Amino acid sequence: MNVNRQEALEYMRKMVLIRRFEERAEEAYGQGRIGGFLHLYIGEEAIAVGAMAAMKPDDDVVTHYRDHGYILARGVDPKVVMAELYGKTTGVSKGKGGSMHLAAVDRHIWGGYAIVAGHIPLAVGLALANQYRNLPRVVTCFFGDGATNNGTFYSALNMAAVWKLPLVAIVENNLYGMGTAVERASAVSDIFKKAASFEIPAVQTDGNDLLGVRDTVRTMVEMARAGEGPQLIEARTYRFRGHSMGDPQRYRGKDEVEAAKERDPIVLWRRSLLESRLATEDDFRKIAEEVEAEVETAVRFAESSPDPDPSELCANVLVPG
Amino acid sequence: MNVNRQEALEYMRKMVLIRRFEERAEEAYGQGRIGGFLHLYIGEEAIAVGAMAAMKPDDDVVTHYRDHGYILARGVDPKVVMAELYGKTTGVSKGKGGSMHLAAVDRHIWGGYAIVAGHIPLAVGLALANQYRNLPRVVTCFFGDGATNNGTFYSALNMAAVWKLPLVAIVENNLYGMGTAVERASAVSDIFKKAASFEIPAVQTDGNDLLGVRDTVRTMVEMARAGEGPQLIEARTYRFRGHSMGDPQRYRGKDEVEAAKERDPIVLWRRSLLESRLATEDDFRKIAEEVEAEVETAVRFAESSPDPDPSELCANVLVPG
Amino acid sequence: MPLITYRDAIRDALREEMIRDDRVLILGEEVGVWGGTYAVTRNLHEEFGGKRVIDTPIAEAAIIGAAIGAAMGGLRPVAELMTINFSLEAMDQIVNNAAKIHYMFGGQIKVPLVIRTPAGWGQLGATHSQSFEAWFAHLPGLIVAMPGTPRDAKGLLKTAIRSENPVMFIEHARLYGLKGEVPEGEYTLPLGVSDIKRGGRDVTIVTYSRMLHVALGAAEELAKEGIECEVVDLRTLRPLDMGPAYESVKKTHRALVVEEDWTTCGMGAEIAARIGRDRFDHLDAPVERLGQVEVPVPYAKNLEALMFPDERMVADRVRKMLS
Amino acid sequence: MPLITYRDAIRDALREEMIRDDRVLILGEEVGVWGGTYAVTRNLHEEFGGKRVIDTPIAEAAIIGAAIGAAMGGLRPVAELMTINFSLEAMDQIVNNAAKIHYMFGGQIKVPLVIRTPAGWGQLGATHSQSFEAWFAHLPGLIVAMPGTPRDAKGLLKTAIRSENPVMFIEHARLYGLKGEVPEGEYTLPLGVSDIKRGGRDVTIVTYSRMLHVALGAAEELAKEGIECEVVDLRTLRPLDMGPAYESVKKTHRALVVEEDWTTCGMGAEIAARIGRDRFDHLDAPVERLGQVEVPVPYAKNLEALMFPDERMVADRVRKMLS
Ligand SMILES: Cc1ncc(C[n+]2csc(CCOP(=O)(O)OP(=O)(O)O)c2C)c(N)n1
Ligand SMILES: Cc1ncc(C[n+]2csc(CCOP(=O)(O)OP(=O)(O)O)c2C)c(N)n1
Ligand SMILES: [Mg+2]
Ligand SMILES: [Mg+2]
Repeated sequence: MNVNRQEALEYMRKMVLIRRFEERAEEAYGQGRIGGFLHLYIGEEAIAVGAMAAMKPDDDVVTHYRDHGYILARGVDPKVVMAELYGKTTGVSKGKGGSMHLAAVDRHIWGGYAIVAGHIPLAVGLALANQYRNLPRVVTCFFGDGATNNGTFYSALNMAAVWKLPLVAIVENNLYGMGTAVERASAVSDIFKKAASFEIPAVQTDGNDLLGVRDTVRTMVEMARAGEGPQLIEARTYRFRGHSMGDPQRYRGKDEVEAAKERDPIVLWRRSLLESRLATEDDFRKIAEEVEAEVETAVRFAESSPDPDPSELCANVLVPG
Repeated sequence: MNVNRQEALEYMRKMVLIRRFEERAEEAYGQGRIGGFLHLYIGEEAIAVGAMAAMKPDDDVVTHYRDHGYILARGVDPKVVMAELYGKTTGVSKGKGGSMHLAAVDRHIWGGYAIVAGHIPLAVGLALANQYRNLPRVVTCFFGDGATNNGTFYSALNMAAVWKLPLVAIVENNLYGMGTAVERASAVSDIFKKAASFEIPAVQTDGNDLLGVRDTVRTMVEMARAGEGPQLIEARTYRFRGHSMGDPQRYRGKDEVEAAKERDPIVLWRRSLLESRLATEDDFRKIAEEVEAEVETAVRFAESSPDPDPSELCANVLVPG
Repeated sequence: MPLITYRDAIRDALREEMIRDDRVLILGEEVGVWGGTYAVTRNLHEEFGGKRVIDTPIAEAAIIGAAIGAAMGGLRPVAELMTINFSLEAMDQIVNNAAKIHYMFGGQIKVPLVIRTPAGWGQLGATHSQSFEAWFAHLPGLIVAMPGTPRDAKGLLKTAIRSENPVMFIEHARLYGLKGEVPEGEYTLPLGVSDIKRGGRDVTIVTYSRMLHVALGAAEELAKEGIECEVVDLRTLRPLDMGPAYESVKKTHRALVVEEDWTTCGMGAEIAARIGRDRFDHLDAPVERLGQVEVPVPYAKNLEALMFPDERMVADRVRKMLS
Repeated sequence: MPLITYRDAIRDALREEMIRDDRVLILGEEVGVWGGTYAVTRNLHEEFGGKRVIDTPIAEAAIIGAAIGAAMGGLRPVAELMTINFSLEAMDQIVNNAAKIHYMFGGQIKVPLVIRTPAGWGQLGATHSQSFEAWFAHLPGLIVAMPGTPRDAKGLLKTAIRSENPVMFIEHARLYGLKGEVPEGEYTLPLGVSDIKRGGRDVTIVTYSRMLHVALGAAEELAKEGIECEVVDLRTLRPLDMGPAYESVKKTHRALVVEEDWTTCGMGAEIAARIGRDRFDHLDAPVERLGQVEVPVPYAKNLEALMFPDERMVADRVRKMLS
């Protein structure tokens, strides 16, 4: 395996962090401490972690609303992320954005966006800025299978292709857009085929295979960086939880979900680390403990942080001056 | 050639009618009798005439704003079409629509639409209605190469593909969207390739070859009627005039336009009729004379028709009752 | 009369009209198998099948455009936009096609279409908490209904479905669970007729949708102090029936508009401008408006709670108008 | 001062800012090789090259979205929407991204973007003759300018380009050929400041964009009869500076709003509501509004001529207000 022990454990730690972070968020939602929509990434962690591992720290990231994974994988402190979910003033977006709108611009995380496909043109624009400014940065843009049926996906990627922008679109095909199975909404279920409309390089990859994701993303990101224009990656995965909190999931059977869990990316990674003897059960225990503490700290931090000051309501509408 | 003399002459008559109709409209525009935008179809006549010849009279048609050709090819009286261009109450749309908004619902011409790509979903909906009502009607939808860069093209055709609707999309690739050459705006210049995103049948055809268009459209329309879902045809052609009146055409050279005129669809058709001895110079002379008279009558009719009554301003906003 | 929820009233209207007229079909995101994200269309897919209750891709422009086309082609589609926020993606279809096709082609084509969509909020963030009714009310060629009670919702929706015109039917996510009396059996209510929901002599409150209940709550409070508000529920925003409000102001000489939207260029502006003009001589005080604070809606609960008019704010404003 | 056209004034502003700041770039349909369909960007492509004057596909959502992204990424894009009608295709980008990103992420991101687009009409039909300024003025997070003269256009556009905020800069197709005095050399004008374009004591006319000239023409006519109108040009619609109008009404006690848009829920509604409230005690007559007839714009020339306020209609209304 093209990975050293340190990396291997770091990837594991990040996947487990995202998982536990979200499980705790789910709990907090149940207690009414987090409100609105909460879209869990559980089951899809290998994509964010693999992709971030493949990118440079100043490569730009634009994502959709299912966005806890990316910001944590980028290494932003879980405290300020959890605080955002709690709507606290210490949150990354000062509590104004919430779960769907996580950004950390100092870490080149340009935000989660809640309008399906509406963020893809933003990624195109960021890539245009990078190209214009001769910056060696690539923009990655994450979205779901459902988003690829929206015209904005198409018109934005066409534009990126015509302008040969340094952009990598990463489609997380988790087989459903809310309750609609991919084949009920999309004329092609193998989403990567849609790249044919733009004649851009596109591949399909197993989104639950961490190393596969990392290496695919690395290849495509470096192609984009080398001036070969936009690239598309379809990472096939599965969402273990409902679309958002309170999804009755009448659109799929329990057995389907259980079967999919056999391919839990954390389990797969664990297995391959054990097999390759890169790590031991002890390592995993240690990671679990550290993550547990880190998430506990994050929850405490969020809970004990103050609400935004009422004066924040009218701040940041326009840049003053 | 798979065409009899009567058909052959009828096709010729219709192409010449569209040509002369538009030349007279151009004149009237110069005299200020027609206003707003006027998009001429000159050079592209074989597509409308070929397509209409391939369809049944109750197959539905939805078009963009460059729409004189379809309604005349369908056999609507040039008088009421010209009157619409003049904004007269005798016009097909009572003078309220103008050149870009020609409809003749009794002839299943559901209108020209001026928002690029905005009419494609309407065609999808009409096809849905036909499918729902078990009507054996196919909907054809015409638009330009430029429209295929707009997201609505994509999201609408995806929907049609998923629902297997009886729809044939006919892209008139005249190599430019206004002043933008197809390759400057579209990642693929062979527009039919965009159908790969929907895995629907798609072909490229010479839009200046009348019989080729007719036979291609017939094949695709009958496939759609047989329940095989939507089809896409790219008809390659060239617009001899500016995009609309007053286009300085700084985006292309005179020689390019002159070279394209070598493949004038009327000239090509004339040549093949002479070669195959289906018609003689006399026939063409006769057609020219008849068309001249018909267009003259149309112009007279339009000129002598009354303006809409002022009460029309507030009529047809809502259906009363 | 039975007490049923706003949600059930709407579902009943859909169901009754689907039974009555087989040209009626429903299309939208998650309206079928899921049963509607707000459960409004629950069980309709089971009852009427996938041909009449159609799940669509996430492509609002195509959904609304296809619904318009289907209406042109002889059906009576009821398209659901999952929330009114997503109408922004379909704006060209609504404005340039739904509202104009009948006119633009000189009356040749009709568009008997209903677009159902909820406004609402609840820590959903800036892009998911909007209320664009004033935008739609701006458009000739469109009918805009925004009912506040189960009874009105059912009666108006049935009329909307039977209408030959395009109707934006704006519901409210926070009303779906609200119960109210709904007549048994068949009834319809006319579009374009406002309704007095509470009589009073001191101040006229003009409102609609969820704010109706906020206004009624405030009126209740104020009544304890001897202040009697007359509460006018517009129900339909276009065409706008100002009759009951005008009558009311003749009596009260004071008017307050309460809306959930931003006030600038909102419904309240229109209503205030009309009352200011047509009841100029009857007004003892300026027409007041109360709406959303003019900022994007924040996620944080405490901030969001400051955004929208509540009963206390309405009551305070009324008191101030009388002082 | 030199007399130049509104078109040239705008082009000069673009050119000067492009020279001044190499982060400024232009993108839109036909802005480059064609030189802009209304010739506003003529020669800029030649001067600055294809990297800074970018022709785009016909995909308004992508154009505006990409411009927002480019602004986020450190550029100062000026996106052109060929006409304001096509803003409907980009509405989600304008509303949910341009106007909200700064707020939604707690101030982390700025969107220094200008969207230039003309309103206008002229037998263009229902879908191509609209004027949506009131929609944009409804939105917190956006600045909306709508200048009526070459001088204002140039000065405001330069400020808009330098602004850290998203600005909808609405031009008017029928003003492009209008000549007016424009100062030589560098100048800017502040956004959010209304301007008195003609002094008078009898009636206050509040207006903007092309209607400014209709109002001034009517005022000229009326002056011959001894009626002196004060004409207030809003210039910026959001933030809305009511100061000059309020001052004026103190003197005239009468106000008329003239707009080119449909009146229902339009700018005039907002202005009338504000004057009605904040100058209640000064008004001798109701605030009047004059706008577009509330129908889709027809193609026929004679019908279209009935659609929009003209000098005669404005003058008549003023006379009526004084009688
Ligand atoms: C324009 C728009 N339409 C509808 C929605 C509601 N919605 C939110 S997420 C979602 C499903 C998206 O599915 P997909 O793109 O596959 O991403 P996933 O949630 O599966 O990760 C929908 C319909 C929205 N947010 N924006
Ligand atoms: C949404 C939208 N954007 C822009 C325009 C302006 N416009 C009218 S026609 C046209 C070019 C269309 O090109 P194409 O689709 O190739 O058709 P053609 O005119 O070449 O037949 C443009 C940009 C429009 N009408 N609608
Ligand atoms: Mg999905
Ligand atoms: Mg073209």
